Parts: sequence; structure tokens; C-alpha cells
Amino acid sequence: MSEVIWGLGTSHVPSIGAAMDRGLHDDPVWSKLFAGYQPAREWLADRTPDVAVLVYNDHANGVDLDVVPTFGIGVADRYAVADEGFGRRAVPDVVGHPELSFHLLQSLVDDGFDMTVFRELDVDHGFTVPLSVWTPDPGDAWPCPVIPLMVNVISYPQPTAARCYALGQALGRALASYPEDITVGILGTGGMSHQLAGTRAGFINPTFDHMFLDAIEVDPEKLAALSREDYIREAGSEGIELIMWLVMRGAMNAEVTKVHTAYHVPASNTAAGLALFDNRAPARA
Amino acid sequence: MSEVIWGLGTSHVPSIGAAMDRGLHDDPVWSKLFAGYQPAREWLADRTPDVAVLVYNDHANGVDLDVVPTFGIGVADRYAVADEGFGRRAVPDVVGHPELSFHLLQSLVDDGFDMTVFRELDVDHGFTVPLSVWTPDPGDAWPCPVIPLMVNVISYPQPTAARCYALGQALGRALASYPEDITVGILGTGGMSHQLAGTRAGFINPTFDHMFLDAIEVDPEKLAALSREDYIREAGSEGIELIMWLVMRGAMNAEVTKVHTAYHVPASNTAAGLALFDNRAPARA
Amino acid sequence: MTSPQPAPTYVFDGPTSRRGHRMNKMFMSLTRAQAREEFLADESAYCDRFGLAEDQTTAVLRRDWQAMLDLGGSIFYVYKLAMMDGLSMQYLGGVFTGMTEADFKAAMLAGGRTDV
Amino acid sequence: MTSPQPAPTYVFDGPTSRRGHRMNKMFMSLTRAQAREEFLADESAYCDRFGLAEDQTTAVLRRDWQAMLDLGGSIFYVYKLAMMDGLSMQYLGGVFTGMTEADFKAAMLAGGRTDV
Ligand SMILES: [Fe+3]
Ligand SMILES: [Fe+3]
Repeated sequence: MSEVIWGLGTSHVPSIGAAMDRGLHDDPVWSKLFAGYQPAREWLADRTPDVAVLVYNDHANGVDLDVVPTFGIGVADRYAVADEGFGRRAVPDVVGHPELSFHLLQSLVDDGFDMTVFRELDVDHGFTVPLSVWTPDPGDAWPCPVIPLMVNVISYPQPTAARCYALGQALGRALASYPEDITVGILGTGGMSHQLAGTRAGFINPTFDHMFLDAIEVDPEKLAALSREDYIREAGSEGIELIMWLVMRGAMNAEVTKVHTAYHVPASNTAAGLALFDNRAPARA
Repeated sequence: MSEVIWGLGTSHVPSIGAAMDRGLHDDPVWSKLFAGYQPAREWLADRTPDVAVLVYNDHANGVDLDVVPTFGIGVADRYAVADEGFGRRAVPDVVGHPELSFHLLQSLVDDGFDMTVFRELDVDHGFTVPLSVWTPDPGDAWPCPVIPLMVNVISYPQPTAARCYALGQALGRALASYPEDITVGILGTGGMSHQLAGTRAGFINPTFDHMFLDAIEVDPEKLAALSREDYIREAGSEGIELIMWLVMRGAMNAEVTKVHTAYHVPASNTAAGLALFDNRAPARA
Repeated sequence: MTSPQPAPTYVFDGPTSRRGHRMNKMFMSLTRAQAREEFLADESAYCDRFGLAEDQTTAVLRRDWQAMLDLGGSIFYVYKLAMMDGLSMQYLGGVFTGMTEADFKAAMLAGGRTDV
Repeated sequence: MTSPQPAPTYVFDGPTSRRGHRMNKMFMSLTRAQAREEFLADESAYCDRFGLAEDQTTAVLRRDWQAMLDLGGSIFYVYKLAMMDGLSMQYLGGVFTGMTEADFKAAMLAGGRTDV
């Protein structure tokens, strides 16, 4: 069986990637955000898993509006970094893990999740920015193979938060039944509160975000019980991306150990959050 | 609420469409097949619904292997007839019903079905042949708007028969909650037993097919309990298409009235079957 | 279907996505350099090619970002036109809220708009 | 993953679909008239363009339908090449089972192969 060793929730704002790509690490607008990432990066650097599963959404780069899957999974050997209009980010392509992908696919479909299979997929900032948050200097390659798990969050109706949490739990079961002994890291991405369009553009809700950062650790069921409309009202129309953190959390144990959290406003128009959890049982007294 | 008035299960073999398009209605190879359709066609001609939902699979014409949805639903105004390589069938394009499509989409997603949304979709013989079985001479237009419900049956792992039946039941609930009073016909397509490739090509299992034609009326749970492997073994590797009849059946009442069934071997390499059910409560003594 | 639009929020639901479909496809095409050249050579003809409604074409030609949203544009697609014009999401945020880009940026740096 | 291949049956599972992916994409392309022309002008070069493995190209050039299946071809995709050649699914059925097309058709008309 494979073992989930950690779960990382993180925003995936494109400007975070752009700031890193332009070396703005010490820029006064950005330095606090990156300082908040540092403890997580250090912890993760010593705990590279054999494979990672990255839960994300595409932003009209890898898929078009013609065909919008609610849940998709990549089964490719390799995922190219998308050109979002003005050249691709200068980061490595993503190496996949098709054997584990096909195992997860079969297990999830047998478990009643109606996955869409991607045999080819270009991944956009929603995917590569979290990888950069984890690994700022990947060199020629990301630290391990990564499997994309795509969630529709931009086209209504999104899956419910409860369904995302259930998908995470099914993902946990699927990983546990993998015949090989490998270690796995899970990334849930998106959020935190933000709204891009309309008179409410620039909306930030730090109260909700802090509640979310706490509850994702100790009471994910509470977050899973919120409706689409709750997320849109409390976290903004794009803050609904936070439902993807629930997939990550669902794949972990009921009890997890918090390694580090960080919260910063703004990354461009968005509240940026990070939460890192150790999935190994805490030492007991 | 909308009311499902009938359900039609039918094979969708391309050669059936080709035979109709070439006017081979009275050809000795085909006349028996078409004679078997006649009573169903007559009954249906008097019962045109306001909308139909057609459950089918694409055969590498409307979607490619790059992106394979387990379950998809069309939300378009119109669906073009696909060119499968040598010109499109000379039948009308399909008019959609986006209002009902979006209602079904929301209801199904809320009910935990992870639908893929098609805002554009070309429909192939899997879709147009059943329409021709229902309406041999459509003239300029099919009898009513039709909503495509796509199921992956050609790429392993297909959804389980049980999941297809559950989708049908959710479809029934979704239709029942539609605010307008409209009548609906449901078509489940594919099968019956056949296998196209390998040393087992030409495989036909009339015993299984007859069992299926009986059970789809009176004991669909029995069919829903069969595994993928059961279908592939008993009905051939392409006979697994029969799981799509379970979506149709699931959307109907527990008790339905058989109007007509027909069975004929062969349509090209396939056992062709038809089963038509009245969903209105039978008159009681 | 029921529409869940909270008052000042755009939700890309069924009716919205139907209205905006061709315009959003046009925006999507602008991710290719060749398409951007063709668009810039004759914006109106390019919009016609994608079958935009007249009010949509007008909104695109005038860079009326608010109108694009009202006519079914998805912000992720509208943004592709803005990117082509060298405009940022923060510029758009300013337009939508009646601020200059500088004021919008300042509002975000001050902790974002927490009272809307 | 567990493979559910019943003995003489092709199931288009993960390993099969990975092996056949480029070849199936090449078959898919043949639904366009222009692509068929380019294919027929230089079949080997066309296969190279899609990145087929050598044994796959050989199978395509020789019209070795059985080998195409064994090398990851999906029957629905392989059939697109057969259609281009003017061959029917019943012809292919004959090839797979070691019969002439006429014999295969006769077997189907007689009720199909019920004993396999
Ligand atoms: Fe995002
Ligand atoms: Fe079929």
C-alpha cells in the first residue's frame, strides 16, 4: 500500500509564480508572502515523497469551455507546461506516474466517482504555482512524479464541497490499496478568499479564511457542509476554489499534525494561504 | 414536474443506419430486423414527447481518446451530425433543450454525479441510429429536441452497471423536479451481444440477450449487479454497451409496461435488440 | 434552473455561459500568437468570424470590460483580451469598482476590500 | 492495475491504451480528407510524424490488423484505417478469426459465433 505522508493546501495565484520567476523574492510587496512559505519549504525538502497528487483547476488553458469535466485525472507519462498566451513559465514539464494514475482511476470509478480521463493535458499556473510554492528552485525537474487531479471550479455548478471531501476519502482508499509501498504527498490548491469580477472585485474575507485554515485541520466536515453559495458569499466567486483543499484533506487521516500555516494579503487580488499537515500519527504521551 | 412517458432500449449498430440510408428496408438481409421495429415505431408515432434524453456512447467521432468522460451531458442548442470519415449521414442535426439540460446538470451534480459538460458536441451513429430506429423518416427535423447523455463504454474502466443504474435513478429524480410540465422519452442504446476484435470476433450470446431483454423490464437490479467482467464475458467486449440501457431503465418507474420487444441476429457483427416500455401506470383491475 | 447570483457577483451559470459562449471562444483563441495578429489586423471582422452578437462586438471594440461580463464573458476568458492589451487583473479590478489601477492596488495592499 | 482480459478478448485498459496512444491518434486523424491524402502519399512518413513505434508502423504499412490490436490499437480506431481502405468490420472479423469475409458473413447470418 502507499502511504500519504503529508498534505499541503496552498493558493495558486499566477502572480506568485510570476514574482518567483522574476526573482522578486525580496521585493517589499512579496517578501512577507515568501517568508511565510519558508518553514513549510524546509520541512518538505526533507520529505520528498515517491509521488505527489496535485488537486487543481484549469483556467482556460489546458481545457476549453466546450468540454468541462467535474473531476478529471491525468494518466499521461508527461504533462507539458501550458502557454497561457505569452509563453510558458520557465519551469520543468511535469513527469507523471501512469501506473499509479490507472490504479487510482480504476479504484475511483469502482467507488462511484465519474472521472474524466486525460491521456494528454497541458497544465497551467493552477498546477505549476503550487509546485513552485513547494519547490522554488526545481532545476531540471520537479522533486518527484506528480499526478494531476482536476476539479471544475470556474463553471457553475461546481461539485459540492461535500462531494470534493468524499472524493478525497475515496482517493485515500485508492492509495491505500495500491500494491506497491510508496510514499505520497497531496496538494490541494486554490483560494483563499478572492473575487475578480464585478463591483465586488477585490473582496477579501480574512475572518472566513482564518476559520478555514483552522477547520481544514480539525473539522473538515464543517467545511464540507458549506454550500456553493456559502463559499461564493463568504470567500468570493473565485474563493470557491477552496473546495479543492477538501480533496486533499479527505485523503488524509482523521487526525493530522499541523506543521505550518501562513496567511498573507494580497497576492495580486487574492488572499494567499498555506497549510501543511503531517499525516503520520503524532507521538503519544 | 416533467413526466417520463416511455423508455426505449435499442442497439445502435452503424450498419442499421447505413441500411436505412440506402433504402434496404426490404432487402432479405435486413427486412426481418425492420419488421421487428414496426410495432414500436407505430406506438411511438402517437406518443411524441416534448423532449427526449438519449443515452449513448461516442465511437471516436465526437470526442478523442485524449479526454474520456465517464458521464457527459450536452447543454447545447444544437448538435451537429458527425462526419465519421466519409461524409455525415443525411439526417437532420439534433435540436437540443438547454434549459432542461442545465436543470439536469445541476440536479445530477448536486446528487453526486460528476458529469462532464459538453457545450459543443458532434453526435455519431451511436446517437443518430437510435433516432432512426425511433423515427425512420424524420424529414427536416427529428420529432422533438433531444439531450445527449454520454457514457464511456469503449475505454476501460467503464462505469459499473450499478453506477449506470444509479445515474438513471438520479436522472428520474432530476426530471421529476423540473419546474415545467413536459413529457419525456428516454432512449438507452448499444448492444446487444457482440465482439468486434480478436479471435472471439463474431461472438453472439442469444441466451444472455434474451435474459437481458426480460430482466431489463422486471428485474433491472439483477443486471445492475453484474460486473464489467460479467458483461464482457457474457455479451462480448463491445456488448458491455448494454450498461447504457440501465440508465434508461433507472429513470423509469419500478413497474413498467412492456409495449414491444424484438431481437434479431445479425446487424452486421452484432445482435440487435429493442425493448419499448410504457412508463405510465398500467390500468388495474 | 435556479440562478445563485449573489447581488454583485458574477456566477458563470447556464444562462450566462450560453450568452457568452462565442465571445469566450473568441477570447480563448487569443492564446495563439497568430490569432492575436489576425484579431489586431481587423478586430470587428475577427469578432464576426466567431459569431459574436453585435453588442458583444461593440463591447470588445470599445474595451468595455464591464459590458463583456454583462454579456456572458467569463473573467478567465475576458482576461485573455486584457493580457493581450498588456493590462493586469488589478487594472480590471479598478475598472469594475470605479477606481484607478493605483487605487485598486493600494486597496489590496491595505488588506483588500473587506466590506463588500 | 489489475487487467481483466478474458482469454481471447481485447480490453482497452491502461497498459493497452498507453501502448497504442500515438497509433490510435494517427488513426483518428484519418477522419479528415486532407489527412488521408497525406497518409496515402507517404504512409511511413505519416506514421513517423505521429511518433509510432517501428513495429506499429510496420503493422500499419502491412495492414497487419491483428498486429495493430496487439500493439495497442483500439478496434474503433483501427477501423478508421480499414474504412479508408474500403474494408468492412466483417472483413476484419474474418481476418481476426481466420475466415474469408464471405465465411464470416455467413457465420453471422447463421446466428453468429455462439460457441466462443
Ligand atoms: Fe485559480
Ligand atoms: Fe456502439
